[in-house]
This record gives sequence, C-alpha cells and structure tokens, in this order.
Amino acid sequence: MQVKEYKPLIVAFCCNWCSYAGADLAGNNRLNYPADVKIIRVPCSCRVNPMFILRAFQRGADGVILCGCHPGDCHYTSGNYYTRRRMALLFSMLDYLGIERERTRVEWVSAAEGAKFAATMNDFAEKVAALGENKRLEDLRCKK
Amino acid sequence: MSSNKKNLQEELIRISGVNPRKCMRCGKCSGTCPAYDEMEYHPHQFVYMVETGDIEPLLESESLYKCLICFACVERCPRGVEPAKLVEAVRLAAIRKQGNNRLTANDIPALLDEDMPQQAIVSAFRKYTK
Amino acid sequence: MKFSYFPGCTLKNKAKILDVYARKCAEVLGAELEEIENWQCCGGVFTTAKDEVATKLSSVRILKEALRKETDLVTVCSACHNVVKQTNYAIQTDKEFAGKVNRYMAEDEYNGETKIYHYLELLRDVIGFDKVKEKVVNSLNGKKVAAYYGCLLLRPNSVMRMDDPENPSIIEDLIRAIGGEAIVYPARNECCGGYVRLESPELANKKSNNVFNSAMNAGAEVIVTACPLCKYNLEKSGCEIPVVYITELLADALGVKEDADEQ
Amino acid sequence: MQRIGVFVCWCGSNIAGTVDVEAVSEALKREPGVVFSTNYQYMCSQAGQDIIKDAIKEHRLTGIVVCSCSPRMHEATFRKTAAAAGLNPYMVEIANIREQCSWVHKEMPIGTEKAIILGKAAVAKVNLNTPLTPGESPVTKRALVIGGGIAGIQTALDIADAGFEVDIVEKKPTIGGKMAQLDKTFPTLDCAACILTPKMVDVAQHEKIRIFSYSEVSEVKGFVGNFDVTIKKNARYVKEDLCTGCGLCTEKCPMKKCANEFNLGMDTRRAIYIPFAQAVPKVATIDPDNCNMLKNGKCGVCAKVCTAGAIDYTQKDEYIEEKYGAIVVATGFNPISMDKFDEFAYNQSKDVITSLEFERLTNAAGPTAGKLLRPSDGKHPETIVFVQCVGSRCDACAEKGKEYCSKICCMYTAKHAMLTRDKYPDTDVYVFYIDVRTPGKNFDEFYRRAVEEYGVHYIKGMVGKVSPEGDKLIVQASDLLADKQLKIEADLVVLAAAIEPDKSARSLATMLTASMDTNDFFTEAHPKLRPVESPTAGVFLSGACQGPKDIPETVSQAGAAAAKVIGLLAKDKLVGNPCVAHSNEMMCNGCSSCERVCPYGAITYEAKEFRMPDRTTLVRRIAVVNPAVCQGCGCCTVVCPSGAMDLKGFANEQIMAEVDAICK
Amino acid sequence: MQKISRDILVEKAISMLENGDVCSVLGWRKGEFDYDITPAVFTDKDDIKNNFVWNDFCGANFSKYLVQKTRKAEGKILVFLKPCDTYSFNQLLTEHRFDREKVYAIGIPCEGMVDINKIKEITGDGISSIDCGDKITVNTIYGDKFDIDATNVLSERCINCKSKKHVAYDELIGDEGEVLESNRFDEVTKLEQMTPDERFAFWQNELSKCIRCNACRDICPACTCEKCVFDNPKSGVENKAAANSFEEKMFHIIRAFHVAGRCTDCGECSRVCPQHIPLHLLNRKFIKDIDGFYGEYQAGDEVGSRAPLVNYTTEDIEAADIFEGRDN
Repeated sequence: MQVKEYKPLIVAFCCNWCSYAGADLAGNNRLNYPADVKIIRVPCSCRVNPMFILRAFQRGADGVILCGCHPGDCHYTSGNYYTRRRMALLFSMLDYLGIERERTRVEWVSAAEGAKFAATMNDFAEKVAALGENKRLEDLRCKK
Repeated sequence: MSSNKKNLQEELIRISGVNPRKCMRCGKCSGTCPAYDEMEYHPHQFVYMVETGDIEPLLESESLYKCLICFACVERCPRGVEPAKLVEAVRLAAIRKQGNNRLTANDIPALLDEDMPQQAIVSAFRKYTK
Repeated sequence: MKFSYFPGCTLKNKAKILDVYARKCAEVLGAELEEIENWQCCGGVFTTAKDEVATKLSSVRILKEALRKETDLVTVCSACHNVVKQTNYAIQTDKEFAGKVNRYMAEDEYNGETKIYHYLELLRDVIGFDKVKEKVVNSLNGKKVAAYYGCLLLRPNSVMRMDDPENPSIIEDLIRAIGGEAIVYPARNECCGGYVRLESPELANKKSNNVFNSAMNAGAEVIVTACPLCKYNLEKSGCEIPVVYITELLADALGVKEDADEQ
Repeated sequence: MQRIGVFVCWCGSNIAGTVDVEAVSEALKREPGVVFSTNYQYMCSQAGQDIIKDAIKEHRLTGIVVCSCSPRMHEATFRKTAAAAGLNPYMVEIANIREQCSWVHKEMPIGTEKAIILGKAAVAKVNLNTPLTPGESPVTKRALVIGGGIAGIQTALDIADAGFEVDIVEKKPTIGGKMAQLDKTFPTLDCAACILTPKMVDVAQHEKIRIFSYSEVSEVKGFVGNFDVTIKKNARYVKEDLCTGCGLCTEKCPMKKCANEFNLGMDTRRAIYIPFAQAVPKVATIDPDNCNMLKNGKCGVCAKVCTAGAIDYTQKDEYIEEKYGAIVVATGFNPISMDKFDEFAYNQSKDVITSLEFERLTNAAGPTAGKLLRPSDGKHPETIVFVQCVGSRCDACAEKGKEYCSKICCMYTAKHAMLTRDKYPDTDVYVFYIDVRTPGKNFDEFYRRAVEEYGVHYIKGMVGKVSPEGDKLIVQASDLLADKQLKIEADLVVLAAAIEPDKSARSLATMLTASMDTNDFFTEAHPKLRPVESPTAGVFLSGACQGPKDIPETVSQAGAAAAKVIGLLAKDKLVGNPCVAHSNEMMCNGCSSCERVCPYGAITYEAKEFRMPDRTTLVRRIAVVNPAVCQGCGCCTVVCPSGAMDLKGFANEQIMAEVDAICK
Repeated sequence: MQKISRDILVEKAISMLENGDVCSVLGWRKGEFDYDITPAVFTDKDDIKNNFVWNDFCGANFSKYLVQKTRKAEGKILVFLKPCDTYSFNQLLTEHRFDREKVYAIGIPCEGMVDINKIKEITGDGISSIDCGDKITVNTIYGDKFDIDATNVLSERCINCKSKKHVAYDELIGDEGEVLESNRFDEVTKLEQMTPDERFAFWQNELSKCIRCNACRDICPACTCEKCVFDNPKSGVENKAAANSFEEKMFHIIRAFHVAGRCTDCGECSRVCPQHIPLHLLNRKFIKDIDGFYGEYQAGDEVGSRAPLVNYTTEDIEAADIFEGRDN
C-alpha cells in the first residue's frame, strides 16, 4: 500500500501593512517556506473574525496562523491590541475543548522581517505537520 | 577545498561555535591582543585561515600556546566572532592527536615552586593535555 | 542572608588567607557563607570548546548543590568565578550542552537556575558599599591602592555582567568605601599572563611587568586583586609593591584581620 | 453571476520559472464565473494591459483576477487598467503568485499547484465583489514639518515657495540642527554656517512659514489631508514676541557654569541663553534646571536687565491645536553614546572625543574659537588618531553598536584629517579604517587628496585599545597590511561614532502610525519607488530619520518630500479608500461596541425610524460610519455580534469564500 | 423557600397598575405544570391576583424581555429582578438595548431557585402538583408524596451564586444581600486539568447531544441581536441545524465568543437546555480567562463599563504565553 506523504494545509491571515509586506519581503529575498502555507490578505489583523479561523478548520485546514504588526506598530494604531485579546481568548477556548494548541498561532511580523516570516512559517508548518491531520475540528462533510 | 580540509574546518567550527564568516576583517582582535608579538599567526589570521581552510599551518604553530585566554578579542570584536574560541579549538585539534600532549605529568616537578597556586597546574593541564 | 560558598582548591591551600578573610568579613557584614560539601576543583580554566563536557561537570555539581540548598552561590577566586559562571551560562544558552551534562548527572535536571555572585558583587549588590563603609574601623587613610581586575573578572562581559568591562569601578568603589584612594591606571583590565606561566614564563613576566609598571607609574602603593594566580604571577614577575587580596584589605579595614589570622 | 476574466502573468521567468502559467490559466478557466482566462509575459506592460482591456470589452467582463506579483506592487496599476476599460476598479483582485509563490517555492509542480489555489481564492472573492466608489474628503492646505534641521528647513522652504503654509516644530530653542554645529562640509569644504544660516533666515522671514521652536508634537489624530495635531510649546520663560535677542540677559545671568549643549558640553553657557549667534528665532531661553529664580525663587537678574520686559518666570507649557493636510518627519540623527566602547577610553580621557566634538573644536564659534587644542590641557595636539566605524557595522550578537554602516563617517573623517594637515602641517594624522567608503560625486577624489596631497596616514586595521598614560594616549592597533601591532603615542583620539535616529522618533512613529525598522529608522513606502513617503498616507520622510545621509542627499530628499507634499496639498479633494466599514441598519443593535474599538471615531449613532410590518413605526439606535473618517481596519466588524458591521472589499462573505477556496 | 412572599409582590404590582405608575407588569405566570413557570406580561389586576407566581421555580431572567417589551409599551413597565437578573439588566443598558425611562425595576431577594431535574431524580416522572412551602411538597399521579428540602435540589447556578446584591433597581423589597465568594470556576478548573483527549471527549459527548433548538440563544440576555448571525445567509455561518459535531461546536464556540465579556453568568443557557448540556462552562471559561488575563471583570456590574473585548492595554498577555505554566 502506498502511503501518500502527508502535507498539512495552513491558512495564514496577514495584515496588509506589516505581515503581508513581510511575506513579500521573504519572497524578494527568496526565503523558502512550505507551499502548504496559503496567505489571505486582510487590512489589519483585527479584521480576522474568529469565525474565519473556525471556518478554515471546518473546511479542513490543519493549522491557522494570524500575523500582524508588532504591538505598538499597528497601522491603525490599536487594531492588533484587540487581536491579541481576541486570539488569546479564542486559543484558550480551543484548548479547553481539547484542540491541539499548536494548530493556532499569532505572530507579529513587521514589513522588514522577511526572514522572520519565513522562519515562522517553517516552524509553524513543521509543528502542524507533526500533529498530523486535523481530525478534531474538521468537517467531514466538506472534506473530499 | 579538499574534503580533509573541509572536515577539519567543519570540526573546528562545530567545537568552537564560531562562525568565521561573520568576520569583516577589521583586525580589532589583533589590535587588542596582548600576546600579539609572541604569535606567528595572529587572532585575525586564525579566523581568516579557518575560513579559507588553510588550517595545517595553524596546527603546527607555536602561536597556539601563546594565547593568554584573556578574552580581550572576544570582548572587543564588533562582529561577535570570538577569535579566542577558535584558537582554543585549533589547539584542541592539535593536542587531541595521539601523543601530542604539550605537557606531561613528568614535566611538572621541574616547573613547580612553593608559592605556585594549584590552579596554575590544573589549568595548564586543562589547556595543554588531553 | 544565607549563601552557598565555593572557595576552590587554591583557597584551601596557597591562598588560604583569601578564604579566611572572606569568611570573616562576610560574618561581620551579616552574610552567612555556607561551604558547599564535598566540592571538587572547578577545573582552573573554562574550556570554550562545545564538545568538552566532562571537564565542566565539577562546576555543574557546585551549581546543582547550591540549587538544592535553594541559595545563591558566592565565589571569591576570580578564576573559579569565571569557570563556574561560564559553565552556568553554557547550560542556560546551549541546549545541546545542557542535555549532555544532564545525561552525565544522575539526579534531577539542572538548567542553569543558580544565581552566582562574585564576592565583590555580594559586597556591592547585596550588602552595599554604604554598609561596608559603616563597618570600617581601620580606614585605609588615603592609601593609594590600585585595583587589578585582570581578565577573568570582567570578560566575556556577555557572561560575567559584573561591571563595564572596559572602564570598571567595582573594586575602586570598594577601595573608596574602606578609606583608600583608588588609583585608576590603564592596564587594570589587561591580562597578567597567568595561564601561560608554566608554558611561557617570559611572556607571563612581560605581561605582568606591563601591569604593575602601569600601576606604579600611576602612583600606586599597593595592588589589590581577587585572583591567586594574578597575585602569584605579579609577585613572581618582580612586582616591587605589595600585591594583596581584596579580602585582606577589607579584613584590615573592618578590624577583623587579627581574629582571622588566629584561625 | 459575475463574468470573470483571469490573467496570469509570467513576469518573464520570475513566475514562469517555477509556475506552469499555462496550467494555471487552464485550471482557472473551470472556476465558477470565469468566462475567459489567458496568460502573458508581462501583464503590467502596455501590451499586457491592452490584453486585459480588450478582454473586458470583448467578453463583457464584470470582474477580473490578475495572477501576478504582490498587490502591493501592481494592484493600483491593474485597477487603473480596469477603469480605463470601463470596469469598476474594485472588481479587480490580485493573486500573489510571485512574492508568495514562485519566489519562495523551488519546484514547478508545487508552485503551480499553489498558484492555482491562490487563483481560485481570488476568483472566489471576485465572485462576491461589488463595485465600490470612493468617497471624497477635503484637504487642509497646510503642512507640518517635524524637525528644524537642514532636512526640515529645506522641505519647509520648498513647500512654502509653492504657496502653501508650513509650520516647523523644532524641539530645540533654535532651528538649524546638526548642520549648524558643523564647521566645513565635504567634499567642497564650504563653511556649513555660510550655506545654512541664509536658509535659516529665509525660513524666519517667509510669510508662509511659522516656527514652533522649543516645541514638540504631542498628539496626532485624523488622516491624510485632515490631520489634527497638538503641539506642545515648552515654557521658555521668555516672551518670544517681546525678546529682541539683544543677549544682554545671557551676559548678566550669574549662573555661569551650565554645560553648553551646542558645544557638546565642552564649554559653558548661562542659565539664560541663546544657543548661537545666528539662532532662529533669536530669542533667549531659560534652562529651568539651572535657573536659580525658577528653582529657588531667588535672582531675577535677567528680568531686571531686560529692557523689552520679555522675561516671564510664570510661563507655562502651552498646547496648540492645528490642522494639517500633510506631515513631514525630519527628526534627524544623533551620534550614539560611547559608553559601551570604553576600550577607546572616551569616558576615561577628555582627549578622546567624537567627530562631532571635533567639529566644534575646529569651529570658529566653538569652545576654542577654532583653534585645535586638546580639551584636557589646551595644548596643541601633535599626533592625532582618527578611529573609523566606532559602533557601526557591529553584529547584533556583539550587544553593542549598530548593524548598519553610518555612511557619512568616511567622508567627514577624510575632511577632518585633511583640514588638520592643511592648517597644522606639523601634526601627524592617522586614520584607522576597515574600508574607506566613498561612493559619491567627487568623494573618492576628495579622500585621495587627503592621502596624496595632505599626507594623512591611512592604516587598514582597527584600534584595539586606547590607554591614557600620563598626558599621552597610547593607541594600540593593528596594521593589517604590514601585519604588525602598532602602539602610537597620540595627543588626541577622534572617534567616528555611529549615528542613530533621534530618540524622539519612536514615540512620534507611534503617534503617526508610521512604521519603523528595527533600528528605529522610519520605513519608506517602497525602498526604491517611494523613498520619501511613509506607508501611512500623508506622512512623508525627509533626511536622516529614514537612514544615514549626508547633506547633499538630505537636501535632495527634503526637496523630494516637499514635492510630494505640494502634490497632495494642490488637490482640493482627496479620493478616499472605498474599502470602509458599513453598518446594515436592519441588523444593527446599536450596542456601541463598534464605536468603542474604532481608532478614528468614525462611528456615531442615530435614532432611526423603522416602518414595521404592522404599519407601526419603531425608533431604534443604529450605528452610522463616516466613510471619510473610516480607514478600513475592520476592527468594528469583529466586535459586532450580529454581523451588521461589515467591511467593503474585505467582507465576511468574501474572506470566507477565500478560506473555502483555499481549503477545498 | 423564598423569604419574600408572593402577596407582597402581587399587592405592589396591583397598586402600581391601579395608580397608573406603570402600564404593565413583567412577572412569572403558572404554566402547564406547577414547575413550568413562564414569563408573562400582566396588564389586568385580576390576572395578577390569580396567575402571578413567585416561588422556588421562578428562575426566568426578565431583563431580555425588556428589549422588545419597552419598544411597544406606551407607559412604564414594572419588572421584578432577582439579584442575578440585575447584572443582565445593567449589561443591556450599557449596550443601549432598552430605554431605562420606560422601566420601573423592583429588586427582590432570592434564596436560590430549584432544579426540576434534581426533583425528578428523587420523585421520578409523573408529577401532578408541587407546593412550595417550607419544604417543597411534590405529589405524583401514582399517589406518591415527597417533602423535599429546597437546599438539596438547588440548581447548579444557585449553589454557586455569585451575588445576592442588586446592582440596579428603582425600589428594593426585602433585604439587600452581598456579592458572594463562589466556587463557580471549580468545574472549569477541573476541565482545564484534564488531558486534551479527556477534554475533547468530554465536549464531544456533551455537544453531540445538541439538537440546535436554539433555546440557549433565545433565552440568553446577551443574545438580543436584531438578527442572529446564524440566521443570516450572508454571514457565512448560517445554518439552521447542525450537520455534525463540528458544526455544533462551531455554533457554541461562536455563541460563547459573541457573549464573551458581556455574559453576566446568569446561567439561563444551561437552565433551558433540553439536553442538559452544561453550556455555562463555556461562558465561565471565558470569564475565568478574562479575569486571569486582564483583571477581574463582572459584566453588568456597572452601566457603561468597557467590556474586556472592546478594551486593551499595551501590556496584555500574548496569545503565545497563555499556556505558560500549564501542562498538556
């Protein structure tokens, strides 16, 4: 029997001003990270509704990472501070429900931190891959 | 670079934890070294020669036993290269070879005097003997 | 205030006075130094090679013992201090090394938890030089004292974190606290060449000469050090002014020197 | 149902090298709503844009997806293309298959697979896009320049000359900045004061320019075209409008021993002072830390001697609120502290100085009236050692100094060395260098003259230690080319200290929501194409706050920033970002959560009358977003439990469609 | 046994109606069974005299009803509020959900409400009548009679009552109580201490019982949205019934998240759940985390207070650090 190599599916929400630009910089500098990471651009990390994260899991994502400007550097002054609260509470709740902690992450990546972006994605992808498929939160109905 | 040289280079980098590629060739280590005049190869040359793989001359050199381990080069290097650690790694590579101990127990009595603190002997053994 | 105390082998032998005065002064200043039991030599010099593990284990034992007793660790000898502190730092920062060390050790894991004070730091940061000053009974009366740091106390600063490695003041402040005049001279943080004393005595002589000449040119009457190897090396190289330990000077100022001598 | 066109760009081999563009356009053809799909070598080229325009017309496209480089690069380009073909520009979505795909993945199958998925996500989003029309907001036709050095001065003059009002906020009592402290300037050796002070006078006399000296920006609100700024005018205890700058008070003040910061503490001034003769505004300032009257209520000499009655010991800090359309940051630089480099004995000997101190020592208005004398004993130094790269080019793990090259040191050191040899041919001058970096017009020629004509000893190597021995400084250094360790007996050592952004920049960046790099230099919107704009609309960068710069570069950037400001202020209205929040009044609860998190105060509430199905009316509290004020962060959308608040262009539905497309 | 007698409340309600101080009264009405008490609007004094109930089964929290009722009311509404109801009352005021001027609130003390399920465990099914005196007397159709001590069958939320103090009222009847030290987070802590597998199993078991009847949402005083996201086709999460256990989870996580920082921990969700899912444990988890991460906060304690999720400090804990010091 042939075992297909398991590739995790990772959704990365990146704020337009810092992290998305950081991801672009990683590209400019040709810093590799797994293609399993797919980026969705949002204006600010505070645009990310917990519903989006749950939706991604429901549709089969194995990990969701949210990247924004460093605290204090938000393009919109304070958006990432709200993000920080929301995600701390959401992640704590997911843990409470028995979902693996390593499947969710918040990371602050500035527009100048292309290397950090790539390193973060490599590390996150590695941790998520080690967990294997997201059985606990996925919606079988939607998974082909 | 031959594979022997390459292996030796990698070994030294691994033992010392020093990345010689960080060196920007400013020479501050050699500007600062208190044993400079006694050395055939100077701290910046240790870094450069390990980087280029030209290590044999270093292994043979008396300079290995002139370093005072005073860490002045480590302290002042603007690039965080830590040349003293590389000197130490080369010295270890030299004395770890069979029969290459610099100092033997037989040498000691002649060197002793009654005021000499124990640490002088212990540390000399640490530095020059495996 | 209770501390674990590591004297080291030289202090049990050739440098007994450094140890005896250190204990006596600590007692007067209200710090209890409890000697680590069954300690071994620190190794005399820290080997920077990452693959040298066995040679660093004796230092780890000292650190572990202090942790077990839930006390901070105090050292006096500059060389011991440097070796123990560098070992601790290696454990804190190099996970691979820490792993190897812990595999050698039978008991609980050690991850660099112990806080280490050099005796000088104990005086400055715990007791306070003000307090020291209050306890002075025999002031040095303006004696011109040159502090000799050498290399081990201050470097590498990323590990030692005792003082400004290029322009230190901890010993000078102590000298002033006990009534001396601190002589600041350029070679005070230069190496005496102690570690090459056996291998290249000429080089050691040259370096030591540089140090005490610099101190004497600046008008020093006495050189003070915390390192038995420095003291020996300066004396052996023909230093014309006395070289004394910091604790000796301190014991004298605190008026406990004679008590200690009796011991 | 949308009619979507997909355009896959090869970007030469940048994309096509790792992504099978043909396969991508084929795969996306099968996506719902897609009626046309193609690929082309350079979509951003004129020919590429024409393909898009033609396809929009020919296939009656209602939305397009461009699979290309980052939207940060060409989103605007393709929106314009769409608009030119009659399509609403907000019906364009970009799939970033270059920076976030072809450039970070090496294997073709992987790159292609990912590009297809990113394309599908973009198609899914466009399917839910709606045409958006940006709102308009008025422009306040006045600019604020923060910092009154040469950068701020030049920017302010250029803007004012174009006919717009400009305010300069300078935290020191006078404008002029670092350039006012310099003696000569490289490579032409003009006297700094001779070329700067006329500009300072121009600023003072310009009817369109106001100077807030001894002031700082304390709060910034609003957005491009409509900034509300609070300026804190520190109490200088002298009425600016009455003070004539006669200087009598500065001569009579009995507090003589105050360190003179203009001369970097190398001499003293009085507690009431005018920093230098050509200060603008030429108004005295009382230093409250040293004034006996302010500290103890005793003295009052300055008030007695002032015939203009300008002294006011009761003066308080004053807060002024102003409106601006654009803000220029020109906060400049400072040399770093030498505390962590005491192997050079800066804190141990008065005769070890920084290059900026050397400027003052050689300046006719400096502490030695321009004579090169040692600070310790006033003797003429016979041997001078210059040390380059002190604190520049340091590795981060060395725990001290800066990682970057400070750029200006090689040239000013050549200048110092040359001028010293010129004026005092009897001196021996050594320059220790790692590299000599002289990329600039007439720069290398200048450095060569220092060596060849003036006989400056350039030694490749670094100084390890400086030891003060007697009245000499023993400089121990390596001469790498001679393979020697040198010991030079010097009389004066000059350190080329690294430069860093002014400390005030960090808090200012936070106020402006402008981003900074890890060194606290302001980040430009694009390092090559938008070098004088910050990523925050309406905030521009001038001078060394953006990175180390010499005077010619600073002045050109200052002019460039001014041109950008003029371009902005010349508009009567600004077209806003249509991707703003919008509340669905039928679903809004009026709970105020959105208002509480809005950083711009863009949300207000009104009581709205609703006709109910039973023909009664109901008045409910509902949120209303001011689209001109909203910046589109979307924070409000997440705190809205009913989902009444949504963000145009990044709607809940759209983002979830992207999630679904990626996770399919 | 409630300390305040029904008669006092009835008398008060009737007199206020008669004087025209209020136009209607929000109170408890007897339902099909004695234990099945429903909220009701009374406008007639005889109706009050006959059907108004006040006993150990009056758990319903009226605050939420004010949102709709005040919109239609011509005059003032009289509402009776137990201590825990007053927190919801304030929270709704903070969110501008009703007009305070249209309400006359009377605070009444509460000795805790009983859980009918706990009674049924003792009596079995077939309850024919219940009489709340010193003891709760239960008769069954099988002729059995039980005398039950109310303290033995208190509902979970009343065992862990957080406050006997009213934070809002126009008039107080009876004695004022105090904010209590409760052990309401014990169960949350117990869950936290389980392994992730155990937690997952616990919640999968609980949440898979959900029939998506929406009772929890409909009763919740924090769920007063004009239109719920789960009913809105454009929200992306609309679904009327759960397809599988994840969707149930998603519904409950989102619901808990929407009320996080606003939930006063009144416990109505668990009270009304026909499947007896301990939904309050989700809300309490958020409350416990909020208290731990950002400092103690009680929703509804004060009108106008800033809920934790519409607030921040620059020093807040990072999401990456929330598990520090916690294993598994």
